[in-house]
Amino acid sequence: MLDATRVREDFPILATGSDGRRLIYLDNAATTQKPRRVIDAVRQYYESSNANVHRGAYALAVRATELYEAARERVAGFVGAWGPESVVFTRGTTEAINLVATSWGRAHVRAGDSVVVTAMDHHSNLIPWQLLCREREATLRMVGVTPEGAIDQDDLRSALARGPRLVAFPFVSNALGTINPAAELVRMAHEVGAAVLIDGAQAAPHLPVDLQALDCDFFAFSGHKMLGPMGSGGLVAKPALLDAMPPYQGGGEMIAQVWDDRATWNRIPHKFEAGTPNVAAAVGLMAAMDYLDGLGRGAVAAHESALARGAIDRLGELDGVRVFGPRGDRSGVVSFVFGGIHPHDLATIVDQDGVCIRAGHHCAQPLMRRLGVPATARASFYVYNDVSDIDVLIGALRKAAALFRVSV
Amino acid sequence: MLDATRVREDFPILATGSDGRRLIYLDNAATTQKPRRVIDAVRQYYESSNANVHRGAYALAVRATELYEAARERVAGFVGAWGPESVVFTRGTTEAINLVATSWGRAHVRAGDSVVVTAMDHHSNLIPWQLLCREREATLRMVGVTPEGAIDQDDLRSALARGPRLVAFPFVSNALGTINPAAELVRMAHEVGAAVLIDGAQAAPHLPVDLQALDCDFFAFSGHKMLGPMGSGGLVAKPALLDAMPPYQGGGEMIAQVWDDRATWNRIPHKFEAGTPNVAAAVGLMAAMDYLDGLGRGAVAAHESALARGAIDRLGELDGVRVFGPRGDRSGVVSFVFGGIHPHDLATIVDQDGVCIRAGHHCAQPLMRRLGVPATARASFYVYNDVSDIDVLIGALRKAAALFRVSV
Amino acid sequence: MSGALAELYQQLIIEHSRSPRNQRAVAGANRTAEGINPLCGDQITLQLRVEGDRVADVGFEGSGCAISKASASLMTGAVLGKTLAEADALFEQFHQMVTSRADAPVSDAALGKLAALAGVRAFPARVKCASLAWHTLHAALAGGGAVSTESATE
Amino acid sequence: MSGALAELYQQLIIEHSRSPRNQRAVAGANRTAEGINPLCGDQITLQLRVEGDRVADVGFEGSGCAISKASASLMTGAVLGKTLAEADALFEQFHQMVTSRADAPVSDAALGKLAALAGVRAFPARVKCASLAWHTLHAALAGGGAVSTESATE
Ligand SMILES: Cc1ncc(COP(=O)(O)O)c(C=O)c1O
Ligand SMILES: Cc1ncc(COP(=O)(O)O)c(C=O)c1O
Repeated sequence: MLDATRVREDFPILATGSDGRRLIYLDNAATTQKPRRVIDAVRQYYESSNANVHRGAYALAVRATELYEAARERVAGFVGAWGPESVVFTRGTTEAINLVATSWGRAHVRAGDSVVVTAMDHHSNLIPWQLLCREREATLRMVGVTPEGAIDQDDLRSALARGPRLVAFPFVSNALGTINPAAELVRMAHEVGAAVLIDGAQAAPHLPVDLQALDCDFFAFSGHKMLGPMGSGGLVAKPALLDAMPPYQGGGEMIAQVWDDRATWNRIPHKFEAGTPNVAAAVGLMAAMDYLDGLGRGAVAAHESALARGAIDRLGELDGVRVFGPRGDRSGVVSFVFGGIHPHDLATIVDQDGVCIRAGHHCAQPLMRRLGVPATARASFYVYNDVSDIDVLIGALRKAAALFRVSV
Repeated sequence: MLDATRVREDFPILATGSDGRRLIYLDNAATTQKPRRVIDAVRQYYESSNANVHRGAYALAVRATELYEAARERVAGFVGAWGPESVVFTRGTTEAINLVATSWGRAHVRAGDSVVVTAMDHHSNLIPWQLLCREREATLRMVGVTPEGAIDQDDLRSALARGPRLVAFPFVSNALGTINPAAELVRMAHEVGAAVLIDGAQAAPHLPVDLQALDCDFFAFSGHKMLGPMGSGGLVAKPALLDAMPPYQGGGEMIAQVWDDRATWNRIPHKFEAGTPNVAAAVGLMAAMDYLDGLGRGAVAAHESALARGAIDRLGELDGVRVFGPRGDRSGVVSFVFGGIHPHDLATIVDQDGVCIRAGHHCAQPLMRRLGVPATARASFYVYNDVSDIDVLIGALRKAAALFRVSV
Repeated sequence: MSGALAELYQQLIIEHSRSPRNQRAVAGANRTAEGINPLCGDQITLQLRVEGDRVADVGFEGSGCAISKASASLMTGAVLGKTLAEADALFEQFHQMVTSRADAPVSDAALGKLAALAGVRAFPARVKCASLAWHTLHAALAGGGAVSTESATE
Repeated sequence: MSGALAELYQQLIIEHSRSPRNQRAVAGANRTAEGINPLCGDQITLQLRVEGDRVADVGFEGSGCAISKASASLMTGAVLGKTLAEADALFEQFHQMVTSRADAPVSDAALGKLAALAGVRAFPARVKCASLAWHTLHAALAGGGAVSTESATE
């Protein structure tokens, strides 16, 4: 396990308050807190290197451009991409998936085609495909989830039999904690000629990722979920695919030559980065990746997984707890319901002890419907959490039970 | 005039370096530097309030949400919008215009329709309309620019005679410094039933803006050009229009209810903010608006305009200078060519004296073609510049002339 | 436990959330509306039978947290038998209460049992839970349809 | 003036930029390519007449900064009359020079006058200006077409 007490010292927001209490932040699947190194990187960027990139002939703009492109290269290395040109910076996962659904999707998906998603996909990996399929009169096929919280392989095979254009799935489920067998799923999809998009929002922060080994076509991630600044993230894709895709947004930076009525496009990845990019976010993301590598990404994954299993064990001590998702290997996301108390009420009550958990549908309404619950409570762990956080959570849940006169 | 020496103290990057030199940053039309207050606001957000917004039941998420929505309200007030629900946060101007061209444009522009832009539009207010018109088999009509750098009113009238769906123009030209008669242009366009999009990228930072008085339909701006963080900015639009528009990107936050194959949308403005928003950027933007209001927006406009006129006078002292754009009332952008020396070479040479100017087409290739130059040099002024910056610029230009043996 | 929390989850609220009144379909309903809180999934369907200018019957169905259930239960109890004008007045008073500052006085006389929901004022994220049923009522009386609490101004 | 600047804008560069050699169309051209630097608008059209395996004639047209003009002028001078293999080798050597560290030694023997462009190494934003002509040559010899310097790896 990581030494979380030591790690917490790097995160200003997690410092113990003047009342002797500290923030027990267990909503890491939504967004993560930022280490001083990331906050400082953003500040330092603005204090010493801020300029618009790519178009400046002066030294300050050169420095900003070099930082921005260094961040791109760092991302490529961090996820094992095919090269820096395969990294398109976006605001996050949602924008990255919309880029693919719009640019690649509108070029490749025709009437009668099908696109496959799973019942555990986040709305961000569902709505863009709904919109595309509706526009194109294509079929959106949602593959089911087993009671253990895995993608239903039989159902997947039946969906693949139809020869879909694209298969989209989450590497790690933000609502169940399931770690999907991504390489195997990619192989199955490729066998029937489908392109593959992996929603990596919950993978990049938590697991070592090697896209070249996975061989997927598209990978989307969010920097704010991996200690990086808000507004950082990206699409990582095979360069040949990006090369062949039409642009997404039009504007500055993404053009080669412009006439009154038409234009030609810049090289990838710039073709997909219209407008002034968020250089500060890229610089902060670079610092976040450095920080995570400093902890060791295997260690991060093991730490979270151990905390999740520990939390599940401790929750099991309470009567009337139902935990969703797999029991064995899993990420640091633990979704549960407890004693007939609505998750919203749970979240409000544990917040009084400084515990931040999420309550709701976790942007996965189709999954909630299948689980037969309108909402779950979700504790999601990261590098600064430890078993003492679980203790406080369990204690707070007992208080909720007492308040609602539920026996535990 | 503002006391720029005093103002500079608020900008860490503009502090005098250890070599006794200071940065003379004259590329403000590309992006601006950030006052300490903005840098601190971002840092403080991460150190005390960072959480995902809208969906959290715990106090930290409530605080983040309140900050985010307060920033929205602040933007609405800053530009005289119709209400907070008319403000959609985007990464900047480019994304805001793409949103309109895609969502509103694809819903309203049909084969045979026309869309009007001007020859002084930035690529970001041109390419999205090119892409839309190409897709829809509509006509893109580019209105000319007079030798004085104004929108050609006769040509505009002839373009309007055709009854275009939409008229797009820049409030202030980033390449010429022209301040267009926006209210008058809106009125003309509305008379023929066209919707109006104003590219406010160079207006929001520099002029008092009152959208309700202007009565335009859409207004796009970038926070990074007005002392705010990169990644901040927005689309401001009449609520009834936003209400009727289909969504742009799909994902979390923008939905109401989601089923396997379809979904319903959240209220405006949330319908247009898919995915985790950049709360830190919004918070920083709020600080930037506070800072600008502290200086006084009329004072800011007067300061820049005086510097621009002063620079034009001083440039006139050099032989072989040609300044583009209007002579009288204008913004702080001064585009010029000098002595047959290529603007790129000028920018490199003046950079040696710490002067940052831009050289190139300024994302306005159609305008450059009309001006008959491949590129211009551009000095653009802001609140921290003063006449001493102009002195250094002129001195550096003289050195360039000496190097190229051009007599001045 | 904090005082604010005890105030929020007071006896009456817990009791109404566990045994809500009028959680049922309404025979012969002639006004109906659906309310959702898109961000947490709370969902309520409200049915009313209005006879003349009176709420002759009212019932709700759906799922939600303790606050939204208790609020729906209390709301239906409060408007049953009232005139439409009286129901509207109650809506206004309730709205004013939950959007007032946490330490503002609450008029028990006007609000009766509804005053038990004043505790949400200390929990801004939960105000929407308390007002969902009322917004839905408002929509039903205004002609029906769907309402969503997101970015409602309270 | 800084030494780096004097090195960049040395006599030979200024001279070639003001009076570029071979700035003209090529009669009977059988290889051609267009190069652009999309971010600053530099643009060059290169024409060659290749006879056998030799560059019998070469000329360029277009607009650009002093560095890109001087580079095109020096490039055309350097490859005129050379075999295609020799031109390719020069391309490699030039590429290596402009992408080397600013203080790395430059082989005058191999590069001749081209060595005058070594000054761009201290100005990363200008390396693209110096290499545009060479990339365009490379494209022309490789079969023609259009090249763009943006995000070229140097
Ligand atoms: C007039 C104008 N429009 C649009 C833009 C694009 O803004 P951004 O790059 O922030 O999206 C700019 C600045 O680059 C501009 O000056
Ligand atoms: C699995 C998954 N996909 C997509 C997203 C959307 O990410 P973002 O909101 O950063 O765009 C999230 C997080 O909200 C997620 O957990």
